[in-house]
Amino acid sequence: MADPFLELIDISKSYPGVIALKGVTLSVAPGEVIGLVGENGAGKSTLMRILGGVAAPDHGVLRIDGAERAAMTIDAAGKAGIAFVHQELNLFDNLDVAANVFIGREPRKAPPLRLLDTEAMRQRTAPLLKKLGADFTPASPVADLSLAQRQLVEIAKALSFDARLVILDEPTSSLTVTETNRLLKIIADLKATGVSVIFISHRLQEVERCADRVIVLRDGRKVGELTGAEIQHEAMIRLMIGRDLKSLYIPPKAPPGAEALALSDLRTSAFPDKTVDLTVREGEILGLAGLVGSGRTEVARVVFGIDKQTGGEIRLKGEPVRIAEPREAIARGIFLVPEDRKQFGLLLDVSISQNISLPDLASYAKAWLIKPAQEDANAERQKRSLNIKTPNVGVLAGALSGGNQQKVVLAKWLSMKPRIIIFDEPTRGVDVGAKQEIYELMRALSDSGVAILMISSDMEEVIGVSDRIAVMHEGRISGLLERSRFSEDNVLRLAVGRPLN
Amino acid sequence: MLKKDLGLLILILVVSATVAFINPRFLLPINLSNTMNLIGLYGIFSIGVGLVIITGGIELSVGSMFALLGVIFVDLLSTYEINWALASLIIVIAGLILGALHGFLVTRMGLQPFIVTLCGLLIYRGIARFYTEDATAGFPFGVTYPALQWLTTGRTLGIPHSFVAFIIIAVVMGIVLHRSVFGRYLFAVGKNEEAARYSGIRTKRVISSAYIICGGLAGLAALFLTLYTRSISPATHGNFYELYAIAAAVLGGCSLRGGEGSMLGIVLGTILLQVLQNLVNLLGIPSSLNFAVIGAVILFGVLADQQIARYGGITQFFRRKTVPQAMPEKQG
Amino acid sequence: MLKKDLGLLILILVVSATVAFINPRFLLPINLSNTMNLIGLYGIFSIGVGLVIITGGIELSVGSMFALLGVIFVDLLSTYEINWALASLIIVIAGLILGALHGFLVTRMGLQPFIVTLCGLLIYRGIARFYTEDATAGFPFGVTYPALQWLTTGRTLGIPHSFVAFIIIAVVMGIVLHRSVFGRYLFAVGKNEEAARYSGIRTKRVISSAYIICGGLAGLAALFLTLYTRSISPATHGNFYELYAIAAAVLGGCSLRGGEGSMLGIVLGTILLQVLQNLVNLLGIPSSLNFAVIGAVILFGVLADQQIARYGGITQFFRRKTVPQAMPEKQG
Amino acid sequence: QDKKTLAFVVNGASDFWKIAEAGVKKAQEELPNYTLELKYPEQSSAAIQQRLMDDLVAAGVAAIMVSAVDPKTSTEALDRIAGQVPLFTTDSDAPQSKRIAYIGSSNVELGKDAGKLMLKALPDGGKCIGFVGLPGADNARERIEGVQATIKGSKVEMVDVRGDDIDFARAKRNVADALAASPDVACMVGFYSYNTPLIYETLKESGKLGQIKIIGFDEDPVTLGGVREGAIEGTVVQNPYEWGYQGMKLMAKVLEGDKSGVPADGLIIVPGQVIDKANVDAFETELKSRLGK
Ligand SMILES: Nc1ncnc2c1ncn2[C@@H]1O[C@H](COP(=O)(O)OP(=O)(O)OP(=O)(O)O)[C@@H](O)[C@H]1O
Ligand SMILES: Nc1ncnc2c1ncn2[C@@H]1O[C@H](COP(=O)(O)OP(=O)(O)OP(=O)(O)O)[C@@H](O)[C@H]1O
Ligand SMILES: [Mg+2]
Ligand SMILES: [Mg+2]
Repeated sequence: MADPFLELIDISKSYPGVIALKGVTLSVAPGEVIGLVGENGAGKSTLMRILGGVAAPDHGVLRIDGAERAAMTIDAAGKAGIAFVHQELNLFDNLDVAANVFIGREPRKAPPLRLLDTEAMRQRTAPLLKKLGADFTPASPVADLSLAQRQLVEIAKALSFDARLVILDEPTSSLTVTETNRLLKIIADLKATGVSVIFISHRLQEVERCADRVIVLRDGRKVGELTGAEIQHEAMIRLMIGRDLKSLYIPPKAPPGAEALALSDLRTSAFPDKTVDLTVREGEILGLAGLVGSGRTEVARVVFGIDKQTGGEIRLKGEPVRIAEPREAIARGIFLVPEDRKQFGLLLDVSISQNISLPDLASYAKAWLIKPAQEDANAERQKRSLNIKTPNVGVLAGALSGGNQQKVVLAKWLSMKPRIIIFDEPTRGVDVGAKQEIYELMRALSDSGVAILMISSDMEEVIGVSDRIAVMHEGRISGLLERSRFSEDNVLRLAVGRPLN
Repeated sequence: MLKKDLGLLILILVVSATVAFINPRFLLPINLSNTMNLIGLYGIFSIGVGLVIITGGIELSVGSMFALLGVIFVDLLSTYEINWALASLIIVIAGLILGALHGFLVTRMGLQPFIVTLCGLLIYRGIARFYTEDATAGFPFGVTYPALQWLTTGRTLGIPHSFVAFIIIAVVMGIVLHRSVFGRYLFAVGKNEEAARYSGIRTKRVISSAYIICGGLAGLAALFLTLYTRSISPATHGNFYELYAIAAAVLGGCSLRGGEGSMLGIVLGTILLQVLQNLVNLLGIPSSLNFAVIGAVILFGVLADQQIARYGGITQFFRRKTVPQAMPEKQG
Repeated sequence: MLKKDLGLLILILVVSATVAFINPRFLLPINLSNTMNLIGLYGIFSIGVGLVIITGGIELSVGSMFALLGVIFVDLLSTYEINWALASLIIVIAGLILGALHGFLVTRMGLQPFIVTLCGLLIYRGIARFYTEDATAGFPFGVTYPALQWLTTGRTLGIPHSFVAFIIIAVVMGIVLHRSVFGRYLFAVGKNEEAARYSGIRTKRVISSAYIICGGLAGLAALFLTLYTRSISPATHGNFYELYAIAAAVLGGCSLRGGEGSMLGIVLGTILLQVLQNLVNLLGIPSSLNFAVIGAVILFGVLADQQIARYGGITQFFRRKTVPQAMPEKQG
Repeated sequence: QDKKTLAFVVNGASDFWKIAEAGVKKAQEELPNYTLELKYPEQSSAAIQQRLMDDLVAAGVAAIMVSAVDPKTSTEALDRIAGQVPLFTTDSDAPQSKRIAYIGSSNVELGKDAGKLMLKALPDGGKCIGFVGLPGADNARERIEGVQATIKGSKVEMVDVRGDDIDFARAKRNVADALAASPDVACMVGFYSYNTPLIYETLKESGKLGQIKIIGFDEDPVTLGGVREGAIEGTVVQNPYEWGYQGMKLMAKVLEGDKSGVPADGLIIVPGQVIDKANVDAFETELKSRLGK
């Protein structure tokens, strides 16, 4: 392998109350694909933010092409050829796709005037989108894109740099297999042209498939490095969490009960001429698979009362209901864990404890006055049972790592009495250990009679966790699979609208 | 107490001490009592405007409401000779209705709060001026309303009742804002309306309520102001008062982006503005410089606060986002 | 053309047609020319304020700048008898400096734009009033500056030069805003400053530039306004003009949360406000109702726009989220 | 022993009060044992003026002379001040209050003078339009009332009075719009000091100077220039210099216990003056010397 052109030496970084990184050393050689794994809050994003010049280390040095420096700046990182896809999206939803891809380095025309060359931007964006298989155009406004589509825009942005190193911080967390496969192919192409890639993902399969070398972080320290054939699912997990994991699927204790939620001829505004029919039973986990933009989130939003139901019927235990507001859904015990936690799930600059109590404040209050001690006590309980990594529950939700934020969203609902929970991408950005905990939680909930609808783009998760799988294609349910017929191939066929064998 | 509130308190104390040192008459009970009266008058509606700002909205029409509600109030009392208690009730209810109208236009019709309340600013004053044909409305000479006057402009042990009303309202609204479920919803809606809706909060209702409370407090303030001036020139009565209210709220730590602010801050902001007015008059500063002095003190106060916070010791602690208990909701 | 701009244009046309129908003198060249002149005067600074709003800031001090720069300008010309071109340059540069100061305080000192410019509003007017001891500053009787007057208040073929200047500035700034890299950055910074910084945009510089441009345009507008009124009462000159500018920008689709707006919208917003003023005078509406009429038209215009957008036909087209093209690529 | 302070509180910033200030300064020269101050409220609002007076009393002034923003309905508030220090009114009176005396002129009389000027300018009658800052303010109402009383029954009529809220740009556009809306207007009356110069400028720009008669109030330099030029028929002025001078002297006397200067009805009327082409030069010279220019 070639000599490293980039080195991070003995990097430490702490935030008030947490040590995010402690003495981490990392080198990157040209044309190398490095997988970076670790539990939520292990410090992966922090390390990358230091490399990208967004955060400065407290201690340690960076060496680029032999030149040492104490800290990177965003400018310097750009000049050094580092392209960065942030874990949390950083798009401008008042601009179109091409403008976002080229933000900060727009092609110009009429040199002295520094006018935008919109044509060039769009022309140069189009092939990138094509490569990624995006279903939108360079001129599409970002405001109209779903989370997954936005993630593709971020990736396109990184690819548009003539970078020597591309950092991908959980690029696939909202992507389905098809897009992911395309991305892995792109990574291989980059590697072939001598570009290095740092790839962060909680989907270890992906890491296994693309990485030449895997670095494992735990609690801010580098705890291991795997190369070549050592890169194995189990080996990574063992290093990450210090123990082995059981298999994903936990069978239900009892056969599913009565119908809890039924949708018949349900119409949504995203696909006005398609209808959805679906039944979720008490005590089961129904997986809902499909491609990006197939309309799964839209169904969840309608059932939860966010969007207007434009037709059809929703039945709860056989009884037709109208849900006009999330509050009504919540009152009936229907909860939604939204896919975009930053926008819909959390108040980022509010404490964990207050986030958790928000949907059910009345029960922490006496005569409408809130008892903060009760809130904190409940939050502490949730913190322990979900294993949320934080010094205390007064910390702002926005300061948590992505996975821990997701657990806070879950904690909101688990503090209440659920009857039906819709999980929209429940483990987006959640580490394997925590994933397992969430799956166990879901199973425990379903065993207690809760009906669970799990929308997921993670094939491993859909197949590994569900009792049944419904697949959506362009706004309607294209098929239903029982456990015996679960396979990646069957799910994919239904997802693209082809019949099963 | 938040860092911002502490900074503001220090600024108020420094300004007051300076004034008292230069002109000890500042500390005369009558002067303090007069200043308290004005703090009460301006504070009552600043609290309402502050609540709206916390939800991420804005309220520009209070000054015009004072003109409109004021001329109606004078008319009810002196032309129609309605019982003062009933007339007062009508005015407060009218304020609530205007607030509800704003809330309706903002939440149900989806208009920008700035547009809605700017139109309110223009329309209410226009109606008030048209209604009186631009003439000053005032109580006839010699007519008195002893009970009403005692309630609004009276003083007990030198404490003006407007100030008492203000303090009571501030304490009640402080508890509502910082301790109650509704208050928590106000902050949540101001921080992220969508996320609040996903948590089952009836965001439209919460936002409307803020405008309604603001309207009601504006109605109440209109009563106090009318009895303070005893006459209302509809073209000028209450001009710029919305700026005073917004300035008090923003000085007190409310962010115009919503989701931030504290009742204590709003109270302190109001106090600072009134002490500054008093200062200009007491120190014999040319009144042409009045605004300049107020502006300069605010600017330097905020700047000093910022600089201390940036490089300073204690306050550093409060600025870190991750520090537990740094949440405004939790503090008094 | 954006949907919002289209709605505004229709509103302007409807209002104009109505006025012309009731009083055909609305269409007299002299009346149109007068209205154009005022559109030019108010439009020049509204553009600057609009740019600041697009970056997510606010600029409240333009009205006070007019008072301060205006009295200085009058003094430079009539007391110090400086060459008019030099004096004009000094005023525009002074505007740029004040803008730079605001930008500095907002970006480097981290103060809220509302506070900074509110203090500007207070301080500049205070200085202007102190400077002239509250006296009206005006050009002495009979003194003329032919070249300067021709440039600012002159008309060519009935088109007032203030309007010409406004259109030139609007076109240039429109290109800057919508076609240049700098304009793109203005939008980016207004939408998400953090993300813009991550993208390597020098956000502080971009925001400062917006304030500087705004200050420069305010300086220019101060010249035009001074020569229009020929005398300046520092206590009242330019009062509330910041509200006109903000209203024009917000009507024109700028969001006070930043990141949204268009030059065409700002231009149309300015036009609407001035046509409304003209309407009140031409239809002989009592001047006490002036503001009420303006407020009511704005409110109903915005409401109608919103309702049409919600249920309507044509504009529906503009609101629909882009429908993704089928998904052939996905099958591959 | 501290000097006693006498305060002259005006109703808002205006050049008019500069002349009164000159009178106050003159009085100061003759009253070395007093500190004389002229106070402007930062806005023309009753509440703010009231607050200013409260603060002055708190700061220990010995007597106040006030041009109340809203005298008719401020009786109570004025009485509260009058209960603490001797209070005098000027400019506009509050006859029912406990003020000691009023010194000033009568706006109705001034309006009548202007009406006479209009009749003289338009012997064959004609349509007039008035321009004013705040049409509802007492001084504006009284002036308009005086004009109406004088022209009643003649062929001169005042068809409209446009307000501008003391925004000069709006004041100027009001004139321009009036020209556009009523082509047959024969004369224009500027009721506030800045209205007349703005009428003059607008007519000059549209080439209507001389065709449309202008009648003004107060002594803005442009107004006086227009009078001298003949473009403005005449302007009606008050004598604030004397208010300031006589008023302060009177206050000092009263403080010293000499009430002989206060007439029985408490009214000291300083009459206004009509300035036309004939006396404009003399008037301007005197004004300049008083203002020390
Ligand atoms: N801005 C910040 N302020 C305070 N603490 C922070 C901040 N950013 C990160 N941290 C803390 O630093 C630690 C490392 O976080 P980091 O985001 O690097 O984790 P990660 O490995 O990327 O996790 P995930 O897989 O969940 O994304 C966490 O404990 C986190 O709470
Ligand atoms: N916030 C949004 N604004 C506009 N259009 C949206 C938005 N979210 C989704 N859509 C559109 O609605 C349709 C259904 O998307 P939806 O999010 O329900 O699909 P999904 O199967 O959940 O896919 P994803 O994996 O992207 O979440 C898609 O065509 C998508 O482009
Ligand atoms: Mg991370
Ligand atoms: Mg989805």
